[in-house]
Amino acid sequence: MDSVDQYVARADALYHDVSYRSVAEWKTRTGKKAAGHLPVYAPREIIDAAGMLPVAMHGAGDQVEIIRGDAYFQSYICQLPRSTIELAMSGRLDDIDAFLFPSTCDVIRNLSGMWKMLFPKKFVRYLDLPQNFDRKVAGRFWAGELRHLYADLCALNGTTPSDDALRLSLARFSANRRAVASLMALRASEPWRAPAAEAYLIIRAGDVMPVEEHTAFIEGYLAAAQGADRPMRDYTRVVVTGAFCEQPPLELIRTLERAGCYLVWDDFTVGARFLEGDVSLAGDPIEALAQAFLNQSVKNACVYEPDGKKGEWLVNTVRDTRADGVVFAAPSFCDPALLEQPMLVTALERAGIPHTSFKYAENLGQFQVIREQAGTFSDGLRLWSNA
Amino acid sequence: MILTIGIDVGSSAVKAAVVASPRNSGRTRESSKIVATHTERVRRRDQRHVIELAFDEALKAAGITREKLGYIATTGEGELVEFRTGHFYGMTAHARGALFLDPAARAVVDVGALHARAIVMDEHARVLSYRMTSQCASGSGQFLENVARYLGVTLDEVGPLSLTSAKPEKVSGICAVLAETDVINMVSRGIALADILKGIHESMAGRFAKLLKLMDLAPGTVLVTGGLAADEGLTACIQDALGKTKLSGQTVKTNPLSVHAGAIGAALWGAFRSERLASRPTVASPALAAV
Amino acid sequence: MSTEQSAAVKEPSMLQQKEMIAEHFRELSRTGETKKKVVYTFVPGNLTELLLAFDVLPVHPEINALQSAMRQKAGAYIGEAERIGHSEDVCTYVKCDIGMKRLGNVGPTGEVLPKPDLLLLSYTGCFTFMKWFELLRQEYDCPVVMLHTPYQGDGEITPTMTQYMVEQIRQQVIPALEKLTGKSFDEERLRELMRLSARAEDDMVAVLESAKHKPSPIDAYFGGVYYIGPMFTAFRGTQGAVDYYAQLRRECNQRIAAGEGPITPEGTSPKERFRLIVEGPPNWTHFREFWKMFHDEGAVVVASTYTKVGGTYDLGFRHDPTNPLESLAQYCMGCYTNRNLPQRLDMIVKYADEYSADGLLINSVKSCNSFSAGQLMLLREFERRTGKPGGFIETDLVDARYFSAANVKNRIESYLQMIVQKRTAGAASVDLAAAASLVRSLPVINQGGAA
Amino acid sequence: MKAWIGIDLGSTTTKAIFLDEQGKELGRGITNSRSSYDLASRIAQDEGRLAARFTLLDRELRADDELATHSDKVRGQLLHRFRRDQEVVQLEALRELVAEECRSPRVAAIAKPLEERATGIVDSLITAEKKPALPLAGKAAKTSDFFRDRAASGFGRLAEEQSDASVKFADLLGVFDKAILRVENTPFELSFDTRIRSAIREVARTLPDSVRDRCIAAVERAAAIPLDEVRVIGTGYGRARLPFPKENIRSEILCHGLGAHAQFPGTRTVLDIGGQDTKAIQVDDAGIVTGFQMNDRCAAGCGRYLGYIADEMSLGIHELGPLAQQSERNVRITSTCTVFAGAELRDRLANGQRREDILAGLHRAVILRAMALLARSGGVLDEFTFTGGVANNPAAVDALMQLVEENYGKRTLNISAGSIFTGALGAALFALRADAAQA
Ligand SMILES: Nc1ncnc2c1ncn2[C@@H]1O[C@H](COP(=O)(O)OP(=O)(O)O)[C@@H](O)[C@H]1O
Ligand SMILES: Nc1ncnc2c1ncn2[C@@H]1O[C@H](COP(=O)(O)OP(=O)(O)O)[C@@H](O)[C@H]1O
Ligand code: SF4
Ligand code: SF4
Ligand code: SF4
Repeated sequence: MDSVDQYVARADALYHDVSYRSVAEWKTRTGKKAAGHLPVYAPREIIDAAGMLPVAMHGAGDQVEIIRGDAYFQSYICQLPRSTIELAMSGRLDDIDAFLFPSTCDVIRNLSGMWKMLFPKKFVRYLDLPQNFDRKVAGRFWAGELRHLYADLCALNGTTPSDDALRLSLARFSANRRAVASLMALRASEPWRAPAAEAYLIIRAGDVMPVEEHTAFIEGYLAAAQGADRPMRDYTRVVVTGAFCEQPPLELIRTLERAGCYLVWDDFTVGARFLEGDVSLAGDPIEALAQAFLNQSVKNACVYEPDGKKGEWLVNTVRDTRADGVVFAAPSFCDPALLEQPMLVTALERAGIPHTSFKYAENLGQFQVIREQAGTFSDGLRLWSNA
Repeated sequence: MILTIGIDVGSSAVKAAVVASPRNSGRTRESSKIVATHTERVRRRDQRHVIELAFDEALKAAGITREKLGYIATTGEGELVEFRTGHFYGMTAHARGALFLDPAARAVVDVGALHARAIVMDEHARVLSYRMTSQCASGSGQFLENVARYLGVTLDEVGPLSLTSAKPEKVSGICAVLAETDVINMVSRGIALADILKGIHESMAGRFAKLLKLMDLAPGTVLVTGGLAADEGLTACIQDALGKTKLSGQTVKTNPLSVHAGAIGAALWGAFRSERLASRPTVASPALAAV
Repeated sequence: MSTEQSAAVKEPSMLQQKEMIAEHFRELSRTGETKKKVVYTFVPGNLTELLLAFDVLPVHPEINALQSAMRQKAGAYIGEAERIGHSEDVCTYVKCDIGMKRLGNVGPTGEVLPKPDLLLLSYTGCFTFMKWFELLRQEYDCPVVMLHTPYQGDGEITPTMTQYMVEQIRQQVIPALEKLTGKSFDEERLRELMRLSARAEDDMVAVLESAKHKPSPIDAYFGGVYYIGPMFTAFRGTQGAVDYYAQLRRECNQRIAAGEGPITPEGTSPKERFRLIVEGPPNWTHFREFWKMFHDEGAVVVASTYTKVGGTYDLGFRHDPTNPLESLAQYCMGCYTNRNLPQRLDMIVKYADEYSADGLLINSVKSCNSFSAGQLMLLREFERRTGKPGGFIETDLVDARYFSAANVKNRIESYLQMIVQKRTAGAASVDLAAAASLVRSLPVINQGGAA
Repeated sequence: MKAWIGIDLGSTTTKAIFLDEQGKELGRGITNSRSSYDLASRIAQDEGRLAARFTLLDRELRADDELATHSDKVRGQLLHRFRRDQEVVQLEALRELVAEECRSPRVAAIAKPLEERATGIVDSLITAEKKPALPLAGKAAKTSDFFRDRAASGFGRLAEEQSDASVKFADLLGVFDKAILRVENTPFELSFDTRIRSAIREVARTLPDSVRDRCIAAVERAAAIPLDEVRVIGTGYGRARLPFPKENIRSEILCHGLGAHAQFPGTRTVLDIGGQDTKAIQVDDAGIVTGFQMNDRCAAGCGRYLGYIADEMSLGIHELGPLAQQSERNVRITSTCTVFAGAELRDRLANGQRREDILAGLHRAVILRAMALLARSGGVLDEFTFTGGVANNPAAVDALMQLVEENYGKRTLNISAGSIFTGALGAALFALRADAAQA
């Protein structure tokens, strides 16, 4: 068995591989194509079933200098699309053959149009996730879109569409979600065993790893982490939310923990666990995937909430993970996350749950202010607890 | 009695305060006494060296030696203090210090060299909420300092001058740099220094009032802390600005020791924690863990 | 899209519009007695005819927001929204609306607006709409019906998309309205309303296209927002709108005949020196000042994209009574911000040619990602495809903090001077060349790089 | 002699250029914009006029073959005297005002020692200035163009040495800041006419007998040529505040484009980094602007940013670049808020990073901002001209060269020694063209 450090080193290397070399290697090995998608949710099962490597693209963090990317976006637009364009313009996305843009927000939506103009030779598809959650009306629409996407990706990759391939993928991703859920459960119960930044990297490795490999990877890490000797500290337990699309820099995650906060739940890379539980393998697999989106998806700012119980889900998460409070961490200028926040705050206040908030950018380099805020928040919970 | 020291490492000055507290006073600290304080401006010197200086000077002023200290508490950029016992974050410390300086204080406006923040607290110095100016430096002490230099006014004069102004000149613009040009423009239009300075104070105060207004502020004292607390022109403008918002029942005050509020607060929390630690020695606090 | 006409000259159409709007607000203020139901909905992809077929009164929060800005109330509203936790970074329309609600919901006429009985979430071309009504749902605790308009991601409307829309309208929106009003759906009535819509639409297109004349009789941006007002809001499908557009069209024809330019708040435009296309919504807090910057330079906007947010009638769409629900679906999906970026570019490029424009000026507003994300690329591609110069300014919709008059003026002036310089290029370059070779006496301290 | 004038009233500096009928430069002047726009444009014009006189003088000398061989020396010495006199006059004024400030009740407690030290410092500056070291052409250490900066860096250094517990550094700086402001707001008339006549007699003594009288006569002639200032065109940030009719005002974008084109006709892309704005401009082969981008309302990453850094380190702005060039390792700077620059510097110094490396990182950060604008305006085409004050900064130039090459491949980078005057030159050319077009 590998040690924790070995798992983390491997994940760290993949995280820093902004040129997607591992994707190129996979393509050479398999002779197949790769399809990238932007955050948050994309039906990765469809990509996998078409025999392609699904690649989750989460911007470039603080790892590339943004020069050309800034040429495309005004200062009041978040960082993610800039770094994504920067990666593309500098040839780092050349190995990605197809690009999917889910309907996360208008920035990503418009980026799909820009992509069509910038890279006319690539396969570009905007994925209009249903915002109407009616099982029949939206189910028919979404299944239709998925079917269309599946056929097109198969054609691109030279594979034959098949229900069996789809079912196999559904099963693989369900298994992967179970593994991710175990890791999240460990964070919730014994957060000192899997530090936030580490767990983050392990999950992020799934951005570029074939799904079955990633599942095994998480399981291996979990086994190693459970055995590692790590002291428990007098930290506050917090839930972090708002960071589902543009990702916080690693250093920010570390800063939060160093300032005395255990992250017992977060929505970093929530796309990887957007569906909760297994997708049914009975009946038509595309229908099943479409219905899973309508009935089993998490609550997130990037989708409409039809039942009007805004925030209840967050309150329950706080309760389930026995968190002391909530940290809202959203990318600057992220409309979905920031517009959602006041509604969630209302729910938290009703439930008497303390919270704090700040904004970040993926390439943020200075953490003093955030450390001060997170620190004051945890100071407050620590100095005033009766422990 | 236990003696503790608080060291507030700022970007422009290091502040230190030695405090004596009776034993077992829990979170209430009314009977603690400030033994000595010291400020050391950083001014192009190595910050670690300045920290040592401030620490030594404060001890000297208190007439004690290092061994007598029950807790060395830091706040601000406390990571630089290798010999600390524990760290408290800025707002925690400022709230505690402010309440000690003025028991009626329910809110703090802390204006330092680079940041400004507004803190609302309860009667036990518990931080209820806070707002900070963002990553942008407009309305910070540094900005005022720069403008003062161009106007040829020393910091000590800024406040008194501003108080004499009857028709402050409105400073527009969000950016501190562009505001500087604004100021130059004003000089060129022959606007009196006092009016310019008061205009800047008003714009800063408006910003702080806005921060305060963003929170539910109970009646009581709003204590101005940090380096700019020494600027009575600014304080007056904050009072005015608060009056203009729909808030009511607040009095804006400063204290001669305002600049040391962070250091004092840290020292007080240090005394509290040292007792806690003495009773439960196994629990590592985050700051201790980081040492 | 405003109700306040501040132009010095008042033409009959202006008075007519003013009266229509005043009447609408009067009716809104009387819902207590009339028991008419009120539905809040958005301008892009609005189902006005359907609402009118059920005799409900529509309220458009965007319009309230922009009018608050014109009446200089937006600052306080936005401040209130930020106080209750809204971020500085997000769309100011939303904040302005939420703030207005929190501070008493006083509408543009000074009367309190009625609460919504239903929120018709026509989610067309803008993600923020969804959050906006989620917020309003929390404020008013009232039902919401979602109408998800699929985006033209691939630049086309597919049968799946249309089917999705029609099913939503038939199976969700109509039942919700039936439940709300206790009336059953009267398809004949809807057809009749749509027939009227199409008539007014013909006239409106004629008005917008009159800008092809030189000089243009209208300003298709600043003036344009008034012209589209009735069509984009509560009046499409009414006889009032039909009359208004017929009158407006007559006035345009008169100005064309007289060789006159547009009417602006500063009076009739001076000589038309520049013909521009403008992309992006206007700034409302400094609307008049902004317009004046154009007026002073003799710059007339001959085509704009903002006047297409509530429908792209000039591209040929008309409400079609023979196929009412499909037609409504097509209408929603065709709105400007529901078109993908390549389609938007094609439209602008086409305008440049058809309206003999000198160039494209983009007013990029901080609030609106739907419009703004990608505008820099539109600018570049426009220049590449037409060879005409593009200009870029940044403001906001209703947040005065983001309107720097000096900055905007500087950029507009520089842009227009650039156009002039381009025009007069031929003649002047000769003497410049002579001068230039001499001026090179300034020493060069560094010359590296390519051989 | 007819002259056409362009004035670029920048946020930081004000520049004037005088052109003759053929579009040849007669003279240029530059001053701080800080105090007052009207005054700034007056001083820049005075300076330009003075320089124009020297150009005319040069022409007179060169017209005579024998005199021509001496012209550089004569001109150099005269100019040096002029400059020295100017400097001394200003320093003396400064001394007087410093003394006056020391007597203010504000500093009553330390009035005496303060005055002694403060005036002492200025005295040493005067003495140093008066040292009759003759200018060594080309070799003279590069100093700032502005009296304020020169005086501040000299005063600051001495004040640091001479402050202690009784008279603190801040006290000395306080009186200086007050006094310099008043000096800056006083125009110093150094009329060419009156001074040149006495100066030339001294300088002529060093010339061979054969040319002495002819030289004096040439100087007299140059002094007597009437200068007819036909048209002044203004541009720059403060242009709207100039008392000019609208037709004599041009956007600084056009001026920078035209100015850059005039200096380097192959120019296609122009980058101008000034005090508080940055512009990326594309021009065609006739110098016509085809596209441009400017920074928005935030002044992050402009020249002022470097100014704050220089202040923070008590350096002249011109000393910053050379220091940064000694960097060995790249430090990544993240905050580009101009106001935070000083703090970031302090922070990093405290973390033990080398001053040179930090400075290099700061310069790179400035250029990175510019790269984004360049990309936005359409990229960097060949040839590429860098203008504005920051083009004087060699470390900024290095960073620019490197980043341009990394992102666009090799480009010819043009930088003229007069890069800061590019906008004024463009304006002057517009002035000339306006009349040429009418003629
Ligand atoms: N007497 C004074 N009057 C006004 N402002 C002052 C005075 N003394 C110091 N300051 C300001 O206080 C700031 C330093 O405040 P401080 O709270 O110590 O900041 P930090 O903690 O960031 O170092 C300086 O920027 C300076 O402008
Ligand atoms: N000699 C010099 N060496 C290095 N930098 C300089 C020099 N002179 C000016 N600068 C820089 O140029 C900036 C001013 O540029 P300038 O083009 O004059 O701006 P503006 O036109 O806005 O006044 C200053 O902020 C400074 O950073
Ligand atoms: S960070 Fe937010 S605004 Fe930016 S692309 Fe992602 S969801 Fe959209
Ligand atoms: S606006 Fe001005 S003060 Fe704010 S970040 Fe930019 S440069 Fe700094
Ligand atoms: S984001 Fe744009 S389209 Fe959406 S509500 Fe705001 S202004 Fe309107």
